[in-house]
Amino acid sequence: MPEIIDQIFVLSKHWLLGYVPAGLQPVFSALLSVVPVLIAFPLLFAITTVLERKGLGRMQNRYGPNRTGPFGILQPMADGIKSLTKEDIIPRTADHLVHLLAPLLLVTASFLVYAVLPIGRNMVIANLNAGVLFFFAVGSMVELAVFMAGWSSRSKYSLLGAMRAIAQMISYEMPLVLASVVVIMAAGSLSTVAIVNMQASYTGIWPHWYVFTPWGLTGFVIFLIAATAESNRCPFDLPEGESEIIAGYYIEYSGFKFALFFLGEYLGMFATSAMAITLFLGGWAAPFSFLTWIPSYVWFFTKLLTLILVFIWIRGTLPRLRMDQLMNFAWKFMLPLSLINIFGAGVWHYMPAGLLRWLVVTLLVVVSCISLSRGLRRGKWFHVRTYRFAA
Amino acid sequence: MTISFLLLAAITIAGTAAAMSLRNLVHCVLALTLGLVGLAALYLQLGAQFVGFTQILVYVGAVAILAVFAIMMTRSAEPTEPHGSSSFQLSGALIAGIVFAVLAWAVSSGTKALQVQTLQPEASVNQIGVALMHGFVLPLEVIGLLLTAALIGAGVLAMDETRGAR
Amino acid sequence: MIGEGILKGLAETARNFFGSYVNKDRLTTVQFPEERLPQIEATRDFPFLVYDGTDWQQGLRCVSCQICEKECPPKCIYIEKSKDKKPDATGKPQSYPTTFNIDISVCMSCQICVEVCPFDAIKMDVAFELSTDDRFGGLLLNREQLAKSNEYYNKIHPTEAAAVDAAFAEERAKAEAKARQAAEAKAAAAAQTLTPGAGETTRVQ
Amino acid sequence: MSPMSGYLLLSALLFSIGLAGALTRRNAILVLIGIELMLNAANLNFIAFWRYGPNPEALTGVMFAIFSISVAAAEAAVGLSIILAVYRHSKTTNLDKMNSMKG
Amino acid sequence: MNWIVQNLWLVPALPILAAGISALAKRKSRVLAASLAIGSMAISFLLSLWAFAHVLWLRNHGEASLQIFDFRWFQFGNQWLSLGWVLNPLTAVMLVMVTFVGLLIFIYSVGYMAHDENFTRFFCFLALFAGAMLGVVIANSLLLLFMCWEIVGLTSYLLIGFWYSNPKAAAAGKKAFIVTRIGDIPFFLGMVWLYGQSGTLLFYNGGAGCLEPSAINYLVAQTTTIGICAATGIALLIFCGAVGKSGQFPLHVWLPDAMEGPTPVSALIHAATMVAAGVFLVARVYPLMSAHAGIASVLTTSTALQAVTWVGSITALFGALIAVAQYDIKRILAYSTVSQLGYMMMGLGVGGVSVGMFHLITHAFFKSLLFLGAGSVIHGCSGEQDIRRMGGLGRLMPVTFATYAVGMLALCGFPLLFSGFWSKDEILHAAHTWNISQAPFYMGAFAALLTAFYMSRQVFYVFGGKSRLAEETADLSHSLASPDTTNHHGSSAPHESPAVMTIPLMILSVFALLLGFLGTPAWPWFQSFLEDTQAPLDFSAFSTGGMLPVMLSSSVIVLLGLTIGWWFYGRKPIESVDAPDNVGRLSPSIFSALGNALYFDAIYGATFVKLNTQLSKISDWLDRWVWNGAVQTVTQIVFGFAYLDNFLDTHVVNSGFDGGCQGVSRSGQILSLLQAGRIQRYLKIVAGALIVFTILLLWKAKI
Repeated sequence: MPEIIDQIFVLSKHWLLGYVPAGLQPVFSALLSVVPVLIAFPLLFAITTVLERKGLGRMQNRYGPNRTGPFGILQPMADGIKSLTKEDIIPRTADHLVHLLAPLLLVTASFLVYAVLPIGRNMVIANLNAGVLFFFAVGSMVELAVFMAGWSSRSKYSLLGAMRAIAQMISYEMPLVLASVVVIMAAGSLSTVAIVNMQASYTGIWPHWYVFTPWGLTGFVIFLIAATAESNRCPFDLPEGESEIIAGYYIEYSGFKFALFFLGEYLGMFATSAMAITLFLGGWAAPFSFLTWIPSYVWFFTKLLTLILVFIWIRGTLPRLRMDQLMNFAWKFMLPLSLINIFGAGVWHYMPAGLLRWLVVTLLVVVSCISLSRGLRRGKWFHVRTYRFAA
Repeated sequence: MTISFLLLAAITIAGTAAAMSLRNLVHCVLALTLGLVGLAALYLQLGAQFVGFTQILVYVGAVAILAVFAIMMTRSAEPTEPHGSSSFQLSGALIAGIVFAVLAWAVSSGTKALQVQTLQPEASVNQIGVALMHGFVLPLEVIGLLLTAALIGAGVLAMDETRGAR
Repeated sequence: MIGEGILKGLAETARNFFGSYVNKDRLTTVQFPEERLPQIEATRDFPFLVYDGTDWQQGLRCVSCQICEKECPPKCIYIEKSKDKKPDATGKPQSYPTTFNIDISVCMSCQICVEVCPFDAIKMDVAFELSTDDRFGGLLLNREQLAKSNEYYNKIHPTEAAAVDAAFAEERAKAEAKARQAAEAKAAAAAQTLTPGAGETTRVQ
Repeated sequence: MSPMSGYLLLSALLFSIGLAGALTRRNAILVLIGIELMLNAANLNFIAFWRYGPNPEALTGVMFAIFSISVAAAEAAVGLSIILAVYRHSKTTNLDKMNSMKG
Repeated sequence: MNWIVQNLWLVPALPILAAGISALAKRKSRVLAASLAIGSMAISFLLSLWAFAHVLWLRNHGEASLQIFDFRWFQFGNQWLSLGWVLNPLTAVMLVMVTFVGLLIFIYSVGYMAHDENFTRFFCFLALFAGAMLGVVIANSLLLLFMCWEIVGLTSYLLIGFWYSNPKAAAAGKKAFIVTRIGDIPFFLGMVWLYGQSGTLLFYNGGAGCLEPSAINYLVAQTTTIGICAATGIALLIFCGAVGKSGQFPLHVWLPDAMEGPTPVSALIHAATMVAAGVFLVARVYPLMSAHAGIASVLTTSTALQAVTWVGSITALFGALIAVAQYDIKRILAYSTVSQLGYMMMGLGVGGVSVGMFHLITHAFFKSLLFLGAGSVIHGCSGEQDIRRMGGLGRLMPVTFATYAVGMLALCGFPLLFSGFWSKDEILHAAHTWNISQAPFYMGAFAALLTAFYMSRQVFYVFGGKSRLAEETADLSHSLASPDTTNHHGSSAPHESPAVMTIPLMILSVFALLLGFLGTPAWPWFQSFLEDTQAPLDFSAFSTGGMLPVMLSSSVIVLLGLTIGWWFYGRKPIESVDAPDNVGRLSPSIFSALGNALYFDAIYGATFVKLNTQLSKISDWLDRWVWNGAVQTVTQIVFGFAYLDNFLDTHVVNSGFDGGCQGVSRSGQILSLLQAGRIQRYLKIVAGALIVFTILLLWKAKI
């Protein structure tokens, strides 16, 4: 029975395909595997918006939206309706075509990413053997969309915001990719399905997730930090920092396009966290051997939700980073640490299993982490900024 | 000559042609990205997945952005002046046309004799990894060196002199 | 260690998050429309005209001396003086404003008009829910909408209203004493013409 | 018209479009993009020959394509930084103005 | 070798030194010049006497009377050219004569030239002339002789043309110089020929000299193409030099004109010394002259001597004829000198050295006496030279008249008492005994007659009758005031000359008288002295050799001449200046012909001078057109080549090179177009290359 529930979606899809004439078989099978994802994640987006606002409120000792529906449940509906009804203003000097294309590209890129994410056991839209590479390739198109948005609206704030966003996303893409390289080395394959299968096994009750290895943990941490930066969230949300440049690259958007941007942003967040899950947290694998009976997609989504909560949590606490701090952190801490992490993984791979291997790699990672951080502080990159004029 | 090939070819050609002829530079770059994506799709169709995705990652992700940054920083985003002397244009286009004609002639006459292998060769990432590590180790190292050099060089070149001096 | 600042911060927010569900007084937000905070006495929103007695047309203290119009920084008061005169509270014939408009979308509630009004005819109201659906017309209050009774004034600003009433009473007593002395000689009729108006009980004290 | 000649024709066309762009446009960045395009056309050729060529398992075509893509990326980076440096110096990206190296 | 022989060069050297010093002196240092000249001349005279005494001593002691002193001058090739001087009786006699007469004339000219501002220059030239004349005398080498000969010619030119401001004097100087030069050229040729044949120019060189028998025999043996032997040829050429210098027949024209010079000059040069040089030359080279093939006896005379004789006799007759018709006092004496020189040459030709020399010595004294006398006459008549305007001076100037008469009688050869008689008689005797022909004797005799006639005419004109000086008639042609008159201090009345002029006259007149007795036939000391033989005193010589009839005939001739002269002029001297001459009246045509010197000047002028002008024209034409033309053409050709070269250089080489450079630079420009800095252009080129290569590839592949 649990397998049926587990594979309910797959079976239903095959079942439905039965009704489709042979000629259209491939198209329909594609549609059937894509449409649920297209529906599921926007819903998740809606839920997340509420969770985020209520969570932030709670963290800041306030209620959060509670007017629309009981406990503010219908807030996303309200947002959606609002964004749909809002007038869609395009600046006169804007470049109409690119202005329109930007959000579309952003959303398509974000949706394309889900093709390789295994939501559940053999529930993956496209099992490419270069899945991770596909993920990063398509992910990098987001920057282009951001640029198109920023530039096409012809306003200084939007352009500046776009430039900052792109700079940040590019510089954090490096640690992101390098962190994933560690897992690929361990898993030995670029295919996400293979990676999850590698982590599905258990020793005793403990799963073989990569996060429970020293290099895995650091990789996971680096991946998460880079993911937050990639999706311009919280500590790295300088591009659309309201207090400084109002809303960043989507300042000139209103109405539905604005909503699309929001959707794109959140989808980006979900995608990177999903990839984090597949790479480090064992994808749809159950945390403990005895819990395997719960369907795989459930585990996937629970892990996804926990990561989302973590994101929200981080958003609630950390102050915004300044641009130079942000860049320095990326190039002078994250990149070196990820490289060393790869080295650590290499060492881990060649050393015989055992406590020694653990000790060496953890030592390596911890020492490098401390020395890099001290390097950061001694270089006063994080010191309180003294204004020469505004003192 | 499957439909998908024709479609993708059309997209690529349209993208690249637009890239070369549009007046506004940013539009050119965007058209270029379209062309490149089309090309990547062609690679996928030819079965070289890894190359296709690297193409997207490298070109669409990095080079396009780089080009756009360059355009931004050299203030050439404003509408450029007219194309200048027609004779200059004409000669360039003419030469390109001749080159195409010659190459086309070469291709058409060349490939007749070649016996074509129809089976779809398999180029999994694993095989590519193996080939990289065994057959093409030297080029890999050299490419590593080259990329680092390019990285540093580009950085230094584009760096604002005053920053270094401060 | 690089991370301890962040962890401390996260812990704090987590404490807040879970604490809010456990300990109610953490949440200090007032659900506005349903719960309201008691009004603070010194709040001021937009000015209103005070009138004595019951008929606002007669009891209006404003004698349209137009000082407040001149003094108003954003120039949101517009007064038109009446041709004829009507007796005020002390029975002296005074002119009165035929139109007295305040544009509350422009008014910045600085209370300068109250301070300069020699006759305590204009005071600051506490009502703030004045939003209207049309952008311009709704926010221009005319004489009728502005006029409010003295009792309301005492309700919203009790201490200040009491001080003003006391000053009026004393002034009226002095005037009556003077009038009485002058009036005893004159016909009681003169005295009669003085008292038909508002006749609020408080003023009588 | 075997499929392969289709790809080759396409790459030839791409190459000539890139060349036309490089020859006709005045802006340095456009020329650089034109050159990028020519490189891509070459890559297409590699992959086409790998796909339809005699022994695909040697993966030479794919390897060559990968290396050429990386080199192209490096070249684009350096090229653009040079253009940037030139711009900062002479405030123009117009190729005709950059003729100080003339004989 | 005696001191005097070694230092014989002092004799000519002193006057030349005096000339040099006075030449450098300032014009107004007149006393210095005069004293230097006279002093040097006196010392030379003493040295000459010493030399004369030394020769006498040598003769008495039987030693060789010939003493020579040679020294090497310079070497060319391996031969040495040497010069030297000789002392023999001939030299001694000449030395004494020249120095003594020169001294007297120097003293005389001090008075004569006192008023001339070029006094110092005059004495410088005189001293130079004396030195040169003495050089000619002592020379032992024909070359040294020739050099002194030329200096003598030079000084004669300078002295004749002394008053160069007077154009006639300048022309006369030039004439004298050119005519003597014409004579000197053959002399030079002869000298060279002699040197060519004999190898040396020294006369006596211890046997090797050219006048020694060995050389003579050699020269005689040499026969030239025209049949005469070399000796004769050389002799004749040298004789031409003598003809020129002594004013013999064809070349005598300069002597009368030489009278333009001051009178002492005429006396010294044209009476005593220079003209005698020619005679001395013939005497010096007499052995060469008399050398002839055949037996060595004296009987047969060589052709050269025959030529000398004939020329001498013709000149004697010719000079006497012209002298008859002259009116200028000095011109008459000049022509008489010409004829007397003819006598000397005839004497040498027929009688040998001693006969000629004896007449030369005697003539020197009485001719210089006559010239100085004429000088004092001119001085007295304040520069008047025309005898027709003189007259009656005998009473006014008694001393001059007396000495002049002595000189006249000596010249004519008045029997027994005067020297002229003895010397002329010797010549006539020798001519009479000449075995070739008697014509010279008769010409000589007739000349003697004429001499007596024109001398008596002159004396009667000048000293006889009454003075015609006062009549100042304008029409007289040569009444030009000669420089003499200009510098006289106004006293027009004739007056006796001062003592400094009359004393030399008296001394000379004494010698004119006594000198004859040295060479009388009875005691021929002079001839023996020259011939180096012993001369016993015997009065019987008169009768031997037909000497007596010759003496008698000559004295008759002289007396006849004098009477004719007296007949025409003494009896009734002409009254007025413009009265015709008595003889002129008889035969006017002949008289005028003779007056104009038989038109020789005109003849010469017409022939040689015209020839000369023609030749000069021709040579000018040649020079102008032919040589100049040739040179011009050559230069034009050279210019042409230069232009061509320049043309080639600029147009072919330079422009070629420039063209090449331009080609290079132009192609460089074109090439630089290739690199016009436009990147697209480079790309196009690359694309083009691509096209070409692919086409090539395909073409080759021939799919």
